[in-house]
Amino acid sequence: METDTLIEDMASVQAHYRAVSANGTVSERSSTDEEMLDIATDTRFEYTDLADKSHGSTNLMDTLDDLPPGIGQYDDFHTIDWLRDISRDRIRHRQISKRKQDSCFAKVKVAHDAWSGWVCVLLVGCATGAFAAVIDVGTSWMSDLKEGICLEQFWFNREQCCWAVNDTTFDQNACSQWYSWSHLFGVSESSVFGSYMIKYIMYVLWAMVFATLAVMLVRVFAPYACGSGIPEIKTILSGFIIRGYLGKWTLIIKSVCMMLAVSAGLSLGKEGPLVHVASCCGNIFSYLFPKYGKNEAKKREILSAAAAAGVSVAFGAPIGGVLFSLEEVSYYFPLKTLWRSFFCALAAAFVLRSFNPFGNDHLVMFYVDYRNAWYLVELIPFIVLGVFGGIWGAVFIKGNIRWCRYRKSSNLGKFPITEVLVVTAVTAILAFPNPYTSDYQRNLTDATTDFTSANIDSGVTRAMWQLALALVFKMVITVFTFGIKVPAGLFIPSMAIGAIAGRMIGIGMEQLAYSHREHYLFKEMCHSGHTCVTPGLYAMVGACATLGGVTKMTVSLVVIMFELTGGLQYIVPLMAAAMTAKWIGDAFDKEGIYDAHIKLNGYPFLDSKEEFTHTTIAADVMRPKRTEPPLCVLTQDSMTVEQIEAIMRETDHNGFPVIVSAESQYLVGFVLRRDLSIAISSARTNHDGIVSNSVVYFTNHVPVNTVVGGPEPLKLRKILDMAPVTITDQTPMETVVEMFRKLGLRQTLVTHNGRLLGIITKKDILRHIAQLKNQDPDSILFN
Amino acid sequence: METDTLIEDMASVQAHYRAVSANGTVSERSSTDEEMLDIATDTRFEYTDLADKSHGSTNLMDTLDDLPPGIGQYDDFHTIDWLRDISRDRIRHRQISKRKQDSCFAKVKVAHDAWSGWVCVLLVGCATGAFAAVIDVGTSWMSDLKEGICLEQFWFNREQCCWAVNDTTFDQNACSQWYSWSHLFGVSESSVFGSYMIKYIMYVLWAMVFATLAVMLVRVFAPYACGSGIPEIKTILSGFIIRGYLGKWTLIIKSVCMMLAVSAGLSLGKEGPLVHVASCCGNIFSYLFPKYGKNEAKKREILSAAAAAGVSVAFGAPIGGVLFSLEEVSYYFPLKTLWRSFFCALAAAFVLRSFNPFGNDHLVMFYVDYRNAWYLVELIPFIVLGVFGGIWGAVFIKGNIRWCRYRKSSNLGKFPITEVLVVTAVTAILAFPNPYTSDYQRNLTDATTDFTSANIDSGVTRAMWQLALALVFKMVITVFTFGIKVPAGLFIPSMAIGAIAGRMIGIGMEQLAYSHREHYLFKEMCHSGHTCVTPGLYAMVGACATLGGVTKMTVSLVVIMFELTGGLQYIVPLMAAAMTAKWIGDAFDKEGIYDAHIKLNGYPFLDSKEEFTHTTIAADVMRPKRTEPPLCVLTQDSMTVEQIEAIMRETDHNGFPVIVSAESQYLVGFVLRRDLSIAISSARTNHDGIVSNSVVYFTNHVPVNTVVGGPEPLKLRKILDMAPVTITDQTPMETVVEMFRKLGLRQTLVTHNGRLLGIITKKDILRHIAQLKNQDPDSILFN
Amino acid sequence: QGQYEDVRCKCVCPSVKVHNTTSHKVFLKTFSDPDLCRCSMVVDKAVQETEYNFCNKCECKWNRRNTTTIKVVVILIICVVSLLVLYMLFLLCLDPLMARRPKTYIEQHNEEVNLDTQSIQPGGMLEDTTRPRGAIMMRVKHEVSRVRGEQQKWKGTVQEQRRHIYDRHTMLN
Amino acid sequence: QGQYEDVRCKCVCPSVKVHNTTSHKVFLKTFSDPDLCRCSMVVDKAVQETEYNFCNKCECKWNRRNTTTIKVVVILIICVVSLLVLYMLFLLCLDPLMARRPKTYIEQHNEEVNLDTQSIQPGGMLEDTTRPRGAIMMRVKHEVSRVRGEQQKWKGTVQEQRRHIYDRHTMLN
Repeated sequence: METDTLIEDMASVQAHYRAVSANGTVSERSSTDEEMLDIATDTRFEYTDLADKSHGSTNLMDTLDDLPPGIGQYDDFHTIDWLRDISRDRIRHRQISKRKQDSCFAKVKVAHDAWSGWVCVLLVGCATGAFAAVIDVGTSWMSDLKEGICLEQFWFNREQCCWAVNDTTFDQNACSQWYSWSHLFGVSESSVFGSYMIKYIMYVLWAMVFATLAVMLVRVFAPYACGSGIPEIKTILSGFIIRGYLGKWTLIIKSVCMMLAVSAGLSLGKEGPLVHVASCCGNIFSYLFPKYGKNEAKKREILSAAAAAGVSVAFGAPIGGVLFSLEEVSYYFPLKTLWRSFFCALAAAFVLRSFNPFGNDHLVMFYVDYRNAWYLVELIPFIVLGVFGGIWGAVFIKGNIRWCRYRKSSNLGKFPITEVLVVTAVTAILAFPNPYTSDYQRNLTDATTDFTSANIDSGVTRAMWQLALALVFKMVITVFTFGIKVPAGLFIPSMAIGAIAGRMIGIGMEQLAYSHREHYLFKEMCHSGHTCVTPGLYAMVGACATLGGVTKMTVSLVVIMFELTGGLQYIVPLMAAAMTAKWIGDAFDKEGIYDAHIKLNGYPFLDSKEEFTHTTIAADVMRPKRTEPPLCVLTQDSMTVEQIEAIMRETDHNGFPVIVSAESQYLVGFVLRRDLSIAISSARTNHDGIVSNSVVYFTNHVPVNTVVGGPEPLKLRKILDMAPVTITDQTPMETVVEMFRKLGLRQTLVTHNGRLLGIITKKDILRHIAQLKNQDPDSILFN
Repeated sequence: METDTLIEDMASVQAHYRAVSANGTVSERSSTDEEMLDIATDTRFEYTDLADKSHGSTNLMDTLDDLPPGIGQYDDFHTIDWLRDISRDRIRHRQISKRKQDSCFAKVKVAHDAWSGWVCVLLVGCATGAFAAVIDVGTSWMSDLKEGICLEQFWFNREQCCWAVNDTTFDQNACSQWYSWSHLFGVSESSVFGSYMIKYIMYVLWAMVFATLAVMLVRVFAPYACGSGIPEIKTILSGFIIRGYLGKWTLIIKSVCMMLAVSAGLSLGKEGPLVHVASCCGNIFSYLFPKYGKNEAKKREILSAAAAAGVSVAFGAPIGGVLFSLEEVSYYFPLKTLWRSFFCALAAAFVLRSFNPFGNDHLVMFYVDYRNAWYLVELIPFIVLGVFGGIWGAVFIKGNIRWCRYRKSSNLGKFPITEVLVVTAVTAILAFPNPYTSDYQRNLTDATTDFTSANIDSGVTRAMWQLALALVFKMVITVFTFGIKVPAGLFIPSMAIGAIAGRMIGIGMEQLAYSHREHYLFKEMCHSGHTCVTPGLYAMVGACATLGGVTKMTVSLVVIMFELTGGLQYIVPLMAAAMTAKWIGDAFDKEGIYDAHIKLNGYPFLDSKEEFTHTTIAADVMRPKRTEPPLCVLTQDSMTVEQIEAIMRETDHNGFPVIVSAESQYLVGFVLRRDLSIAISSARTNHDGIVSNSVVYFTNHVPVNTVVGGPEPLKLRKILDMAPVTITDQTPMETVVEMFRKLGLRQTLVTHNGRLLGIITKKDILRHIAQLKNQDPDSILFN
Repeated sequence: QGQYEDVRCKCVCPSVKVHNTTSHKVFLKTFSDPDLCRCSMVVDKAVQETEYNFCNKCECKWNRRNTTTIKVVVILIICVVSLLVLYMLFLLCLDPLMARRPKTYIEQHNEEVNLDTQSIQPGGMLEDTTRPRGAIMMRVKHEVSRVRGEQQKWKGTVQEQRRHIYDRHTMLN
Repeated sequence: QGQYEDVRCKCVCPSVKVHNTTSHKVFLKTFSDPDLCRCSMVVDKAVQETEYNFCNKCECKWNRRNTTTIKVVVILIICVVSLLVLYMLFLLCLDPLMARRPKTYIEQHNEEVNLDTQSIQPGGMLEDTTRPRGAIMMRVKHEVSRVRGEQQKWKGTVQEQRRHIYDRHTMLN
């Protein structure tokens, strides 16, 4: 009896695959196989019954609550089945709303169920905002710790230390309350060399301490916290399971180490990691709501919104965050979660702003408020910046991937801690002397200060030199930094490179315009009292171009930049640059840095934007191939428990198709390995009659005569998926790929005239695509 | 011979369904049906051949260029097959890029092909911008014509007429150069009553003239130009064909009549029609590029971008336009066209701005620039506005749909011209005495003028009265106006209603705050020198709420509003209002006005946002139902031409499944009625051997013995779709609906254990959904 | 005079004369150079001295408009509307009459159609038809029947649309 | 002194003293009332009179910050980092040693674990264990083994992650 209950429980997962066959008149008039007729006749009454039920709520699956653990869950590093999960949720939903009339408590439960999505994203948004605020404060404090300390109130960073000092003028944020290390160690400021050396040494020392802490904490507590996280989150949202990747340890360690890594002065940002942190929050809060916590497909709705919140707090750009989530990371439901993502992103930005510890009255750390106009002739340097961005993006992706591959395959990969320390030391030693690299986010905030047009003087020349050196240094070190085993974002370094390049071009243009003031091209630009050219705008455009080149983002990037500048008037320059960067970059390589890293790691990610342009058909891709042994199948009513166990021992497939019989290979359904093994083992332990030579029946009706004499039959109809997705062998692969992408399939069965020929899994498709691109198909590692 | 060529040509449409069967090892070891073995053996060598071909470009379909007309096209009011069209485009693309090496001209052709999408959307954007500029100028001129004329330079409207008059002060836009009709007719201004009456009469007269012109032009030249157009465009983008709906006559008539209708003072806007105009531009320009013009699925990519451009020029909100296109109208490719839509929207906004005839330095007609802060306590009135918007939206939808249904079914529908004239007369007569309704867009531009807080005086009281009357009048008349047979947009009237309500609440709040200045709630708000409350902001929020309630837009609406106000600081009030409006509205009815109109008209639109929550299965929906006659099928090698023709005469199905034989009903493929009739009729005319009792073969190999003696067989293998999408009868309907939505199917075949049971078409699904909602399933009119 | 110029400088200043509510005063002047658009240049000295720091509270903006565009666009619209109205009147009044007449009027009719279907045809067509040369007559007749056919087709389409919308009410309700 | 206050009024004024480039002068003052944040209130009268209309060119902004938040956040961060570092040192140095010792140290160890796995446990646990009552001992032992088991499980997970990333290089390269 208990077996039956168990099997019934399991069956309720598959609830929609009802144990009823509904035959139309067609099969009635021409059935040749006996079991066909059998089904056709005995289910006739149930069919009419069904038609009635379908109008109201059905009573079929009441046992959802007491599912045995393990059913409906997935193993680590497996792909989820979207359709199955979504229909599981639908059943759960119907079950709850059916009980609506029962009691007041049930009504509250229904309301809670309906609202839980909104409540969850609200919590996620608030948590993300809070984390971002803490990280902001901590980073700025730790960064300044490299240079000195606010002795009286040690928790202030330099700017806050001098916040309300009534000095009449200062250019550098320094005041008497801020003690630099040289000052603290008693080295007088008069000894220029001595104090410089002390500062230098302390700077490098602190950087090394922060970096060591970061890499050690990551290694000891949460190795998954390293890297950017966006490639993995893209993969997870496309329907892949990585257990622990969004756990609480990852959250804590990533938040702490992000601060440490940024404070160490490494050429990395905290935007990618913030997306990871937001996703961790999403995952953790989703466990508060069973609707989301227990259903991998539904959970991804929350994660999708959380990713939007991550970008939203990173840049203070809620709309940009939503579009980023839409364009880059969301996979299965681009539009369904739009409104909720927006709410989440806005809540996060609002919380971050409400904290507002620094007394800025804008949402963002990068807020730039330009009012100067731009002129049509300036589009030329903007497009030049776009070209630079595109080329740099391609070079960076190539270089970084090559370096990462080298790290993966060579001995370098065995010394991750040493690598981080070396990179930190080199960065700190080279960065300190140059004012444009010594300070985090200097390059962007710097973009806001305006020069008025003046002729070249020594200051400008020196600034140009420093900028050029900073550019080269940044470009080289970023290639080696991205991929070391600390939390590392890519947005800020990319933008910094673009901003430096843009500023250089901007200053060049300014000098050009100033010296040719009377030229008809520049005449309109140089009004009296204005600067001819705004180098800050060039920095902005350059940042947009390089970021576009590296990440291959398009609309979301322009919108983020548009929200940063806060005005529609610069949308044309930004778009011109982003577009040029993308086109130039695409000429080298179509994929962005995240896709390249996904490919490097061999994650099973089927890009939904890439077009499949080949004319192969399903028969070319399906397995078994011609040289391989035949497909592993089960028959519906002739195999014994022993045989099935043998098949399961010998193979490692995740599921088995069930066919009518070995003679007529017509597909009946599909059974998952996991369900099958749980069902058989529990039947063997709980049910005495089931022995090794019991016949397993996947049909609805067990012939009576076999039961007499022989061993008791095992009925497994209820774990059979009666509605596997099938295609014919002539289906073009582009249609198959489209189905996998849009329906979120895990596998599809290939038939010809109703007969089962083979199977195509997601991995097969990825291998096929890799093969068509002349890449190694074995680079696809996971299922 | 000619028959064969023709059939080959047609077959190339189906190119991917290659005439090769690839059998895996499974079928080899267990085939029982003979024809199965036949295929399995003779195609063995071709299979290996294929595997090679699949890596490079294949040479299979060279005959694409000389397709006979009619193949690949659709009839009017039919649904398109996305998968088929997209794969047609893929083949065309491969064919062009294969010839790349041949010559320099071919290379240019490849480049042109790659760029044509961008060029096309650029042209569409520019044309849309130009049309919008012309319409803007024309509308403002004609609207002012109701009141007077700029005698010296008749092409100026009132504002432009007094543009540079050095009067020291004026509140009304009036100057000595502007002649009101009473002045022109010699009635002195001193006779107040006389001049008022003259103005009144002229106002009504002009309104009647404009309305008559508009309705007559629409009726005589382009009946499709009436209405809003957005429901139809949504349907078209979801894959429906309405020939002529996006034609050049519609474009011209819609543009002209839009100006006339708005100038007539009717309670309608030009935003919806602008989307229609943009889509017409998209359709017309797509014919310049065969890639888009000849492929209905590809053409919808352009239309999707054009819709974004339409909203972009209507509000000067490019990002909002893109999101509108994404959220509301795009169907099959939400993300693919994102970047191109953005480019199109931006080009349109840029062109519109470059025209800039009126000397405004902003993109938009509705630009509002607030700088005043809002306070947390104000969220209460904002949410009240949201509730108002939600309720009003629900009431409006119900009322308007009921009125439209009455018009459809009663005698009222027989007098469309009279109806327009009556509505115009009523509107004009009632609107003129009230300053808040007499002028188009007065309500919104009015929102920018600020009062400083003052105690209630007679002016404010009178304004409140006028506003209240205007609100009631607008609310009633809009219900009756939307749906009359002139071009009519809904955005402006909705926003006007919300703005009036918002302004009233704003003024109320202001008075409240002013009279309780010292109350702790209001103390912070009433600084010296500031107004306590900004009624303009309330108007904005109110507009957002009502528009949200009526159209059920969410993110795109907030983004449009955000772009109008140009600052992130009001995003929370806007969102609070929009969200409340949507939730309140959803409590009454989930569908927006556009969906309601789609349903009213019975268009075959399968909403991609609505969730299918029932647990019915495919067997419940498929046809034939139990009581119906069996499914019309063809057999693959046993029917004669005569029999097939008889079947085609007797039925009106759009396609027929092909099965192995009447005894074993295994599915072989699907053949379209259109293809079949073309193939048979051309074979009968061009090929002497084909007579009525020729056997039609859908198989690859015709048995030799039948040819001797009997009539020549007709081989139709090549028009057979070998890869129809199939599902099993146990598939839950939510999966089926998901497949129809996401894959853009037209029909799917239902099987059980490989046997064909029935068919489900898009119409069947729509009828099923209507039935589950207890609506009349016969309301779905089109296929 | 100035009010039809393409540039202006507009200064909006608050004037406190009116009871309690601050109504705005507007000053306008025409400047081609946006740099000169300053309160001190626009507002009369006399007014400026009415109050201390009067100019500080003024907002000045320089605008440029495009009168030519307005002119062209408005005239274009008038032309299009007139043409459409004329053709509509023709279709409503003359066409039913002509349908009953014999075929002699075809040429003239064709000219009318030409105007609106915008098919490319040589301008001097009437002269052509009067010349008694067979070949040209043939060509013209061919053209005429083609255009006639197209017009008929278009009329059929519109008729069909009208049936859908006004008679059967199957669309666009 | 003022520099640790939560409000300020900041006026940025251009000063033309420096050769050619306009560097900015900044004036700060603490006001709780934002209405008082005006140039005339912040900048010294003496400075104001150096130039005609000096205040016209200044931009004044009133800011409010939250020093308590900063303080709490920074101290929190320091605590978290110190705790993590201590536990890390424990795991790296003491844990391998302890693995070789007999089981007597389990209780003490458990307390350490408790701190970080954040499982809900009554505070006075050490006292409990010292009391020689069988039932409590049992419960404690049970608890201890449970926590121990959880810690082991967590360690195993981390070990697995480490193997993926640092040894096999299959992820996060």
